[in-house]
Amino acid sequence: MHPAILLAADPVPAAVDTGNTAWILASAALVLIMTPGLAFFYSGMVRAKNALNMLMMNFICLAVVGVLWAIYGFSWSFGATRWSGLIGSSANFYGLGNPDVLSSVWGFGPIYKIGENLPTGGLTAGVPVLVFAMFQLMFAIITPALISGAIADRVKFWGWTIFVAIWVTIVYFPVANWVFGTGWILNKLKAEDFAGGTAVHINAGAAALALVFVLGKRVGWRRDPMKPHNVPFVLLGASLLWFGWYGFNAGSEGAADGIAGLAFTTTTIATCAATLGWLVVEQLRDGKPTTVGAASGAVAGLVAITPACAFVSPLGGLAIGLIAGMLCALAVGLKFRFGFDDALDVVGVHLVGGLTGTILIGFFGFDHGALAGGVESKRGLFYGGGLKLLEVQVVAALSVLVYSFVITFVIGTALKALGIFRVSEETELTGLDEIEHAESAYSFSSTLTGGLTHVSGGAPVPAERTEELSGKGV
Amino acid sequence: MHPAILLAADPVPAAVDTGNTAWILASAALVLIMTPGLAFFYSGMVRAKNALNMLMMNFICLAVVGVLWAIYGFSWSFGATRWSGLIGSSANFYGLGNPDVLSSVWGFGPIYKIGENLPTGGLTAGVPVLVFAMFQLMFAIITPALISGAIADRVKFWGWTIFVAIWVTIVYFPVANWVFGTGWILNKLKAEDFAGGTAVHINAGAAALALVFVLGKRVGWRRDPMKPHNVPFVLLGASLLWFGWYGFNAGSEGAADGIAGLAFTTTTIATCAATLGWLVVEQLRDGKPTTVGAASGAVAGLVAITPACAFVSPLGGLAIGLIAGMLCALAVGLKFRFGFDDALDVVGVHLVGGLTGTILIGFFGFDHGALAGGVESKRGLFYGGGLKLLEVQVVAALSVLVYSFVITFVIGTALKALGIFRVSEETELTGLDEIEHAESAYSFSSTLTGGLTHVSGGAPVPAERTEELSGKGV
Amino acid sequence: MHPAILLAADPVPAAVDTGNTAWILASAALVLIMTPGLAFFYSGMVRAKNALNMLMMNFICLAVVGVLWAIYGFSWSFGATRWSGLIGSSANFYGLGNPDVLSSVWGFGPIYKIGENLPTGGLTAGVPVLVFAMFQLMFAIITPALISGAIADRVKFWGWTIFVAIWVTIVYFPVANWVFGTGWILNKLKAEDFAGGTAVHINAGAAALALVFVLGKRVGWRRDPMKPHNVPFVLLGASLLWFGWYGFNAGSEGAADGIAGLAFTTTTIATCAATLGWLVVEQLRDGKPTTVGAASGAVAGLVAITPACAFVSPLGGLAIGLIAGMLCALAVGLKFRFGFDDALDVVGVHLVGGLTGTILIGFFGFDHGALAGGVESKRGLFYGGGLKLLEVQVVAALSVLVYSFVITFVIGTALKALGIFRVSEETELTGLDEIEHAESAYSFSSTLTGGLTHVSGGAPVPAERTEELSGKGV
Amino acid sequence: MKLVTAIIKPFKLEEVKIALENLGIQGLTVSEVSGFGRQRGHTEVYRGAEYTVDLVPKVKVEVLVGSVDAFKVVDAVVEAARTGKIGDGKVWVTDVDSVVRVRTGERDADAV
Amino acid sequence: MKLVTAIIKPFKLEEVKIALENLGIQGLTVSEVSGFGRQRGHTEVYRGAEYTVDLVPKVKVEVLVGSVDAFKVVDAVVEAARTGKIGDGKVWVTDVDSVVRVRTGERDADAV
Amino acid sequence: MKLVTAIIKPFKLEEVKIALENLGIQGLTVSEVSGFGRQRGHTEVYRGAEYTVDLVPKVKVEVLVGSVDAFKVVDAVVEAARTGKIGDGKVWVTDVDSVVRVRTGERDADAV
Ligand SMILES: Nc1ncnc2c1ncn2[C@@H]1O[C@H](COP(=O)(O)OP(=O)(O)O)[C@@H](O)[C@H]1O
Ligand SMILES: Nc1ncnc2c1ncn2[C@@H]1O[C@H](COP(=O)(O)OP(=O)(O)O)[C@@H](O)[C@H]1O
Ligand SMILES: Nc1ncnc2c1ncn2[C@@H]1O[C@H](COP(=O)(O)OP(=O)(O)O)[C@@H](O)[C@H]1O
Repeated sequence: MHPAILLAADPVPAAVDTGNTAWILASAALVLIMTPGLAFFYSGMVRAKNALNMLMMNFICLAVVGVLWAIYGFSWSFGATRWSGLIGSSANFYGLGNPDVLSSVWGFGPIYKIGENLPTGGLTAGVPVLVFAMFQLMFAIITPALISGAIADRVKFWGWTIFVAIWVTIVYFPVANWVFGTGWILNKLKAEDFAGGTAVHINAGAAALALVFVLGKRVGWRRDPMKPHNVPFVLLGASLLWFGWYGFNAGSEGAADGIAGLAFTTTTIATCAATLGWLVVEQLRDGKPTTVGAASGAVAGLVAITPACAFVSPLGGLAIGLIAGMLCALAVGLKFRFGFDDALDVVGVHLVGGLTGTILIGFFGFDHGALAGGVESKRGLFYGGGLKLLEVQVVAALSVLVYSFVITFVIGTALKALGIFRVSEETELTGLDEIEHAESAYSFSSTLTGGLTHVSGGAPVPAERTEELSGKGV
Repeated sequence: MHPAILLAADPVPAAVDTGNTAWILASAALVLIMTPGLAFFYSGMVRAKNALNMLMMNFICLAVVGVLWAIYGFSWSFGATRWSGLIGSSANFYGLGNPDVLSSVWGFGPIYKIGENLPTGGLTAGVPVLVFAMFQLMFAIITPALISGAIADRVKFWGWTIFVAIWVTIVYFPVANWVFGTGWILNKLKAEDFAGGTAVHINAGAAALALVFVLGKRVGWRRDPMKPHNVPFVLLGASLLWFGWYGFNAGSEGAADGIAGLAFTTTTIATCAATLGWLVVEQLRDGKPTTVGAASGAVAGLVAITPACAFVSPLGGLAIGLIAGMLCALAVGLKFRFGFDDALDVVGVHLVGGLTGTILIGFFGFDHGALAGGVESKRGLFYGGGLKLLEVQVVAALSVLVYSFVITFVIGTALKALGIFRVSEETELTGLDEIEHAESAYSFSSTLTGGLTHVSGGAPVPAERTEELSGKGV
Repeated sequence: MHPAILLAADPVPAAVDTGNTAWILASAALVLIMTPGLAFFYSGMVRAKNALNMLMMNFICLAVVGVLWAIYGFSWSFGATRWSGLIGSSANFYGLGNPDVLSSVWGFGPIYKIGENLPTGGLTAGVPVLVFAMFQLMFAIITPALISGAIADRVKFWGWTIFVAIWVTIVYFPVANWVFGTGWILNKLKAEDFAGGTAVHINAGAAALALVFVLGKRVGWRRDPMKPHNVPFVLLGASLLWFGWYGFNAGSEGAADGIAGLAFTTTTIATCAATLGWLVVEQLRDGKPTTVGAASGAVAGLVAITPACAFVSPLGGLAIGLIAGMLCALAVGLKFRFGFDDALDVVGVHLVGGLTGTILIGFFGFDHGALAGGVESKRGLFYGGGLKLLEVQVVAALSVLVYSFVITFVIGTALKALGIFRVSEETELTGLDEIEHAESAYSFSSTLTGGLTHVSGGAPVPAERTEELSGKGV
Repeated sequence: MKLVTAIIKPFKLEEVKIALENLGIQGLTVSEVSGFGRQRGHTEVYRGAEYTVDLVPKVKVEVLVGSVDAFKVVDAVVEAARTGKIGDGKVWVTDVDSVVRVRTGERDADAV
Repeated sequence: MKLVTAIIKPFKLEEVKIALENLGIQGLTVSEVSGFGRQRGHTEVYRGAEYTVDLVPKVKVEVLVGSVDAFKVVDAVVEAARTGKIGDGKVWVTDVDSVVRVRTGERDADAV
Repeated sequence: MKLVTAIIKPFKLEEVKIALENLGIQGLTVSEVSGFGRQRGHTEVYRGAEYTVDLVPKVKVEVLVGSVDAFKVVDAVVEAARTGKIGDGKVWVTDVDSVVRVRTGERDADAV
């Protein structure tokens, strides 16, 4: 997020810039497709019996976060600052400026005009507030979705749904306010995080680590291979992520201009370099470059360049990507060393990658926008800016890491204590698709036959069948 | 479609607005990807033996409608009004303003300049006619494609192709003219349908219902489960639909502005709410939330918000989505009660969802554009507009429903009488992929071996093999 | 590429046009998704045991070409002309204008400003250089990726990676310079190739043919069917290609205007017509229209319209598509007649389709932009332009064809001689996924069990097991 | 006790199941196989070239028979599976030493 | 020599394998099948309509037994595969005339 | 009549089929199985961790033999399937009581 994008509580109307608006509309759609992309990236990596549950853990984030964002999420994230930069709140942002009969009941303030724009100033003028609100919603959706990969194969669906609702409310919305909105990290600490290395990736990665500890290991972890059931889906997901990430990073400029072009460029080059880096590590360590490795490498590069994308040069992006690709390839082995079952390597890729990118800004940082204004501290160590920027970056990264880890640990522990979070061992063995969703992902066989018993509301299932049911069916 | 987008027969050239044009170009591409998205949404739901036929029923709509649109479809839909608002026709729209040697032969009028724009005025200025023509083509493609799901697993491929060609000609092109173009619903009745609740969803849903009656049930319906063979494809399709739908709804503004932002917003929030609504109904009724349900809920929300997306507030969209999601989840059971084999619930989702959205505008309607001009009737019941708007909406919905149902019934009956519409029972049992397309969707097995007999044009198949062929092969 | 898009060595800064920039940013993202689309189009067509290797052959093009492009590729392709139009080079384009500590070491010239734009003039003003550089990178990525389909199932992964690096360096970058940049085909010969019929499709197709000769046939070719293992993936890939191709063709205008709209239109109509054309040929020749045929027909249409998309009328595009679809459907049989194992018909579709489109401009050409300037030679034969344009087109097509074929043949022969290009027969029989990547694409089975032996760096594989490994496992 | 094994056309499975149920058979096991007999596969066209695919998909049905006469079972299967066209399949009978039902540990005739 | 064939619940495969290894069994062949016995399948809900799916996925394990007593093998499998619920499966034993190990050409007892 | 069952490496299927055809065998049934014998599976690396996968994919070939000598068939299969490396497989022969061809109803030797 470019620092210039600040939403005042009562934005001053200005003329729409159709070009910038077109790009942010397109970017919002691009970021939307990242969540299904992530769903396929993750789902392809789990075993066939849990493939749908993994898709659903991601898809439900769309549904839940979208609704909460409309009601209060946008206001908490981008409303006027409250409590010394810890949260936002603007009356006319609740209900997304709802001109509803309800608004008077709820006591919301003046309704803002639909055509209203972001405040003019900087490069971001001329984008209507609702367009910006939708673009930012997509970030709020994918962040909890990222967590799901770490705790694959062992979580009750409705328990996860409740977790997501609580987590975005007390973790994501505040952190987004700090980093993207009116809060302390962007405005007081003045750390650089263009598109969400802290708010999205470190945040999700730290939460993932906390939940892995809360939930424990899967039955058979370390004994069974638990290999991807559909590697093409992993690559399909990675490709949709890469595609959508252009909205994420270049859209974070809030305009279609040269800085958006720079963000697009570093995003591309870092991702290419990270893919190469991961494959080289695999070749050296395991003797073969894998498809899952290529997909993971691309994602690691995308994660690492996210905070830095408009603050480094194209070759700086290349360096960050290469470092992140190699580092994350090594980091995914950590779970075996330390014995935590981070199923799909969310910690290894998003926490490690997010930290890498956020901190490397302290070395490679070269903020063209800020430099034009002569702000020397915006140069990293390699460009003569000294350690100043590095310090600021570390503080921002650790603050989000600690906050997210602690609060997530508490939420997770509470839900587990209530018995609504972890599935039974029998469910794990049978597969979550059958037990949690009464479905199976694939039916290629021609030998599955049967017959209609009754339509909903009709006679109950005969008693003698229900035992087999709980083990295998529905 | 915003009422301000009207194509005069001889548009007045104006300056291109690159921002609006960029958004409509992007929107057209987004709507294009909806048809493959639909193909996967549907194909994943049929049995493996018919997976390719379902893809092909959708893909052929692209091919057929694209060609007809170029020749006369655009002119009939958006040309100057004829026959008191029943059809359009502008000479220079035939062949998409073809500057061809042929144009003189066919007697078409003056060739329009490529850079020519929509008439300035309102929010829609500055988009070249060809860009608008392509955006609208994508609507003409997906509407017949939507029908295919209802009659899955039982239609001859070329028969379907002919049906599509006839149907778009005498059903879609006129109805699009009424609702989006120069025809009576938009310009005389003045009903509100922003992006096609009537012309697309009610139209396709009513046609689906008619064809289900014409074609009858599949062999084994109600006896066999006929479950989805590839649920991840269902969700992939739903995700591509959601993604592309931003072009459909927010692109229908014809510009990148605040109203496009509102359309984007309500589309998102309604879809989220509908997904939740459908899953809750499933949980209460069947005891489990399913992946197919989540995908269907999202589509139901997208369908319902389509006509309303720029005419309601964000929370109004939330309400419409929630109502549509729950209603459609219940509606898909109707086919069992009433005994019609709507294979993939086109009636339950598109007809019911389209009616829901079109009619709820009569309650939640709040047309910012019109209100600015002080047109009181554009408020729905809940905003003090009385029953006026509701009446108009019901008339529009029922007109399209009845016209589409009747004409489709006639076309379908004729094709069936000619023996080119419904496949044989043996084909149904063996699978349409083998019989209609000589293919099978998947070959994961390593035990399928064989050898080259000859290259096309060589010796015929030995007689003794052909019997097995008709049962199992080619 | 519209002739007006020329990058001067030291572009004159101008104001950003946000609308044009938005469209080129979106187009670059669209073209990016084409490479994964191609990967799925190809991967679905190979046998299951080689599915991942095919994906990887494409995905690695992203990684390798992205890095090389940043370092020197963009400069060689779009830098100031050198050696009478044979190559480009501008100091400040190396490292994409890298403001890096390294730049002084390497002696690169002045750093260009990020916000810098393409030179004003014509329709292409106001797009920052980096945005244009990223758009063009995507072309450089997909061109070598296209080649991979011809030599599926038989190439060592790292050997291919090295081939790609060499090939883009000495084939693609120069040819792109000739056709899109400062080189002789665009600027001296003045051939028409809007979006890459020569530089992309003829180039890739000729290289594919050369490699097929170098590498020879697969084990079992002509004996085994080698049918597609996942036809839905073939159609998914074709759909993503179609979707992304709007960026490729309409984005090549460099602006969001009427010519972009024309390119979008002809692209659509040609693709529709080509799909129909291919299916009709299949029906007449084989008795059935296939899904693989529909997908291939669409791609053939997209290929053929690429050079012509802004130089013909919509109905001209329809004609080109129809001709290309039918011609390519017939051309894929050539490999059996002439006995070369072009596995996935890259020659039949891209070389034949590219030639068709490039040469048909000589008949259907009708360059609105040029005609406005009164350049009579830009009319094709059917529009009274005589044979002039046809000749020019043939020279351009053949030049690229011969250059690409010869150089590729040399590179391929060298790599094969080094023993790093073709896999062993045992690898071919077992499958490249297992041997080259230690993976298998799908694990649907519930009977695959096993246990963790050790984490990387631990004990080596017991000797008695390694024999089975080399045959089946790893 | 006997084991009756039948290789049949996939779309005949439903009818075979019904025929077996009418005989009072209480269980069966089904698997997907492919094979060829006198019919020698079928041909397929791909990209204008024609191939024989000699292994045609079939379904294998296995039925353990205790008290019921194995030949009655064979006859029932043969009748239900017949289309009269090539590729209809084979049915054969083998001897079984002993059978155990896993859930109850019952043996032989009781276990079937 | 005998061939022991067991139809078991898929998630019991690992335990059956371990039980067989404890008996010193040196090899086995596994395949995916589906079937029904007295349990007559299970029910599934799809789109609000309930269906019986009468063929439930099972795993078939085949073990050639030479020197070891076939009945010990049967007992071990039965014990390892039992959950006590319906659908636990069947195990049966058939006689084998001769066995050859492909790699070495060894025959019968040596080959197992 | 005999039933010859062979567990072989998947890529040897083509050669085994040809060997059987040379003996005049008129039909066979193939299925996908997995198994282990003395070779005890193989190892795979995933994400830097190494696993044994003890069930290796194999192909099962079943051939009913009437007039032809079952042992000739066994020998032919063994020869065609051999690579000399571990995991080559097993072939065994069992007795068949009776065979019926579904299409014609022919029995036993005629039916094979
Ligand atoms: N000798 C055999 N051994 C094993 N299976 C056989 C044999 N002959 C036929 N089959 C199986 O029976 C199926 C049908 O055989 P087929 O010869 O088509 O029947 P028909 O005798 O009616 O022509 C084959 O696909 C194969 O699976
Ligand atoms: N008569 C039979 N013939 C062949 N297989 C059978 C037979 N009876 C049962 N099976 C197999 O055993 C499995 C379990 O049978 P089931 O009847 O559920 O066991 P139980 O007797 O414990 O209820 C079935 O799914 C089927 O595959
Ligand atoms: N005792 C057995 N019972 C059933 N199948 C077996 C047995 N032993 C081996 N097999 C099958 O034969 C295959 C090859 O066995 P293997 O031991 O590798 O052969 P080799 O004896 O040549 O090493 C195994 O994968 C398994 O499917």
